[in-house]
Amino acid sequence: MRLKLAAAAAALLLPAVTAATRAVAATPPLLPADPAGTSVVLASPPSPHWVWVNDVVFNHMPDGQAILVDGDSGRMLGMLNTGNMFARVVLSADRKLIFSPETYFSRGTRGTRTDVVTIYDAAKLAPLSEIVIPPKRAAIMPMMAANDLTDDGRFLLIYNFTPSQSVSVVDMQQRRFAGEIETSGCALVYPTGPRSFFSICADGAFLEEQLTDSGTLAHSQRTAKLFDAVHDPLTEKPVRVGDTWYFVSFSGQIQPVTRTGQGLRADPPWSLLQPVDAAQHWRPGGLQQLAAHAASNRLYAIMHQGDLATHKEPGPQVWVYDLATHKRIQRIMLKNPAGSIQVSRDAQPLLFATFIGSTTLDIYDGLDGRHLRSVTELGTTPTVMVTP
Amino acid sequence: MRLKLAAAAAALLLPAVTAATRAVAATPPLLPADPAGTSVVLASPPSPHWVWVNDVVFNHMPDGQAILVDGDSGRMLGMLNTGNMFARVVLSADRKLIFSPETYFSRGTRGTRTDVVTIYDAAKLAPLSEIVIPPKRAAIMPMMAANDLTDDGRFLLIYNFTPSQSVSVVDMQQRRFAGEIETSGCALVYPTGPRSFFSICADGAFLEEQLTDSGTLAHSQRTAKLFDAVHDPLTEKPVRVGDTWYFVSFSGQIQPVTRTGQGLRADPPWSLLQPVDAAQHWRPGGLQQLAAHAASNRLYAIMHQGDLATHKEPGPQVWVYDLATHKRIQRIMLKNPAGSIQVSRDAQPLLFATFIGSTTLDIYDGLDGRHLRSVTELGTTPTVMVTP
Amino acid sequence: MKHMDLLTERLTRAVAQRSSRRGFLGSLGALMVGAASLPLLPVARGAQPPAEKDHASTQDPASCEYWRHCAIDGYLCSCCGGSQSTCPPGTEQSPVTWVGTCHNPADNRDYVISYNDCCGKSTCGRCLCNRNEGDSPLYVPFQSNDYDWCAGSHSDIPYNCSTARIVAPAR
Amino acid sequence: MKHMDLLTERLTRAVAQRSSRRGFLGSLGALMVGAASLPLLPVARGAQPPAEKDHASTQDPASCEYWRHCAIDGYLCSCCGGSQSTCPPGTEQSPVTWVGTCHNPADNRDYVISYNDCCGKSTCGRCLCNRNEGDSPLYVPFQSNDYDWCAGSHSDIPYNCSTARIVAPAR
Repeated sequence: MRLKLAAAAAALLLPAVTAATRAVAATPPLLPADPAGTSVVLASPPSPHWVWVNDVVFNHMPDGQAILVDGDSGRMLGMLNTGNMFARVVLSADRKLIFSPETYFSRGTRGTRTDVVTIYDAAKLAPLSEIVIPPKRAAIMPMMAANDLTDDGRFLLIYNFTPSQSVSVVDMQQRRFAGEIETSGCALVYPTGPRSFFSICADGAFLEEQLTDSGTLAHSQRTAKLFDAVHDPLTEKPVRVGDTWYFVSFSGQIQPVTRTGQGLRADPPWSLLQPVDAAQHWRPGGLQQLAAHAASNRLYAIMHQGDLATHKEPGPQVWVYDLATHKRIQRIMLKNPAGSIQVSRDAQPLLFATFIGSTTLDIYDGLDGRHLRSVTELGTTPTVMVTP
Repeated sequence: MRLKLAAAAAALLLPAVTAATRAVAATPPLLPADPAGTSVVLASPPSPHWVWVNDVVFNHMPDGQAILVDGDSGRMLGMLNTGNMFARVVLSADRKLIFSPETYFSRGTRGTRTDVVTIYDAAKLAPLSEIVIPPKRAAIMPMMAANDLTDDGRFLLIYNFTPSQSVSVVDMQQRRFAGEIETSGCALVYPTGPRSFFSICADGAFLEEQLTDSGTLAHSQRTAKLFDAVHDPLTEKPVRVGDTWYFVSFSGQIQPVTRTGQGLRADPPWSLLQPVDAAQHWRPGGLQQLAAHAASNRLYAIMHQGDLATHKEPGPQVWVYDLATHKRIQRIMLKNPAGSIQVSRDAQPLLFATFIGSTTLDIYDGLDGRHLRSVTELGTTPTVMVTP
Repeated sequence: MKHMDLLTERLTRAVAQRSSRRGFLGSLGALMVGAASLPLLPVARGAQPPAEKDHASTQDPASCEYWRHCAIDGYLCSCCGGSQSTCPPGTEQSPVTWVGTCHNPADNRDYVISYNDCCGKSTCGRCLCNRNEGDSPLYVPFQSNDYDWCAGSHSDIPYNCSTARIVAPAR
Repeated sequence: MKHMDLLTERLTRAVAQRSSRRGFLGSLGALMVGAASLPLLPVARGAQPPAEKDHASTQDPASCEYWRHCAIDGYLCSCCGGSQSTCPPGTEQSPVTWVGTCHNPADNRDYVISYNDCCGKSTCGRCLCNRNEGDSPLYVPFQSNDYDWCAGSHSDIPYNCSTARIVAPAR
């Protein structure tokens, strides 16, 4: 009763199908044979309602993954295998490519270390090529600022920690490593333009970096001390709207940092908390604790009740603010506590929420906060999310 | 309040410790500083009560592992990272080395595949060297017969499936790949002597292989059909005592296969089941479903109640038999259902039990069946166990 | 108790399907029946007795009870970015495979179904489904679900999920 | 509710220890507080309020409540084949590390404790313990538990577990 079938042999069975179809003409038509050897090709560019859920896979870090989900249907669309100590994928400016800084060892957890930026076709989720980079990628808790693209999509910036601090610059147009920029005392990458980004420093300053067209350092300048890194530190997990990066402090102060023609400017801070909120010990927290929706000028923050040492805890609510007025306009009661949130970029946005200690992705209406659907069995330890 | 300390700097603090000790001479003595940079070295040869729990890590197969546990204390002693589609470690004849057939891809799940036998120091759990072998290792549900040593420990035999069937022979004395033996129609490796092993065949025969001193094939011969592979197949998970391999069929018939000067001999079969057991639908099952204790001439079998298609299900009991009389001498009620069992080789044996769907190792007295202790948080999907 | 009920149910009903199957993860699914707790792995819904399977689920490709899955063993590609007959993006359908015969209640016909693995990425991890009968040991490879059939693919052994393709009506 | 009780308890008690800490897995442990279900990961016992910690556990190196663990963050090497000061076989103790100050109730003294990672194998997976206060963002590396400090070891970034070595009495 069992047949060994090579895919090519399936075609040979077609005459039998046809004959059988004739024989049962009076009954419903026979279901046709399926082709063999086919794989899904995704729409390109992607839907704005898709989301990449990055997963460092804490208990088995050699098998890091990024998982693509359609927020409208709740269907998993595919995945990438992304190696050791994976942070997150970066999408090309036209969304047709995926750039993934990855680390491999020749024997899984030992042997020769090789760091690469793998370039994937976003429709086929298949590797197109890779660029070898210095084996210095920071091994950190995954966060968005681990790596990012300059605004024109030309240069991929990757934070290194060996424990010396630097940034690798990779030319994604010429597909070559362009150089390394030393950033002692300063961490991570926050793009501000086609040839500029900044890092955040231990002394409360920012380090502004200007690149040449070949990706080398044109010049750098350090701002004055703009925040208090000791008593109420800004988290390193801000979100960006236009020329402004919105940082939040442990206590819930928003510190906007704006790129101007004269360099970075710290705008007046404002608080997520009313006095009554502070009295109830509400506080922002999480791994990807903020999200922003540029079109409606909204900021989303995961909130929980806790003391100063709880700045990474998940929260049961997301509070939504109007960035123009700094007023809270909504409190979203979450279906499950969230440590990570992300919002789609379109006019009818979705709000995505997950938590590194769960394997569920909850999807909400980004405007009215209604829970729309949940996706289960998703990943192992989901970290940060990326929307097209 | 925080200090950056390099290990070498710790010694510089010793004068301070001494001074502090004098100042509090009237109170209990100060606890001494711990040395830096030290790692445990295990006893060699290992205790007979240690057990290797092999783990294929189903949900993240690039990070296969073998975990060493001391059955007397229930302590985890250490682990090895063993790559993709890991089957199990093999211990050298003197127990001072560990041989591990492993598969790696240059990019985790893609790129160049390299298969190696890694040789580990059993006291340091560190790789000493590796032997590259053809990238043909069978990707199978882990089982003991995936790879094994000839009786003198000279040659490591590794079952290949590409889907062509063969056996790689690796010379562990000269540390080189010795050759490949084609075994079409026959699978796995069951050693029978210093230069001989057999495979089990789809037609109910066995394929006996004799090696030369250089590890090439001296000659092979196929037995007559010795079992019914269709109506009541023998599982491929037998255990060995002396010159006899004890196979068990789906229905619970024991088929001993003995190596003689004239080749393999099938001894008369006998049943694990009394009629009352059969009436209650008792049946052997599991991934590592049998264990044997040579010193007491006992056979252990995981038993459950189920139909014919349940030959891989875990069981709530282990039944123990006297191999001389074929009488059941004990029923051990397990603390947790077991899919895998193993017994230590010493005169006061321990019985180990685990299950691929759990992360608990249960340890029993191998003679009276008492539950002694359980080890939790052990692995991800534990498969087969190896005792020194 | 539930386990024993299930086994009793199995023992007393006729084995209607003796179709073949494939899929490396098969024995994992089989072993999971009767497990008290399964921290990492979804329960193989194929373990449910037929009485619990409603008609709708037999027509849902993302359900273990989907009619084509009568002999499947592995993660369902329909939950992983593919479909019942197509692999997820970036994975390759294995050319060597095994077939079963399944009954479609919607047209009351039997079809030959080929269970092709999708290869080249690590396991999808969603919708583990194990509906297997007639499994043989490894020495009968083409009746054994303990092989990773991706071994026959260009992508080599990394296994992602399994499809269930209609090949032809059964005669 | 339990979560809220815990937070309330935390808010109302004085923060006795402001010691530093290290350990890449820190934020994982922190995030786990309040999670409804944690299928893969053990609960960080450090989240228990002090009232639940008995004296015996403060002297047990395999316990999260062990006195030296006041600022630890990661898998306890005592559960992984090492000890509170020694790495498991085959792993290398990272030379670059961070220190905390912990109180030993047995001799009523404070000690400087160094939390050295053991590197070169993948995570041990047993006895995750997170007792952290005073964590800073990544831009203050030597106060941040979001780095994998194995980055400074010869074995490179694979992280197995964490030790808690006595360096000296605190002054």
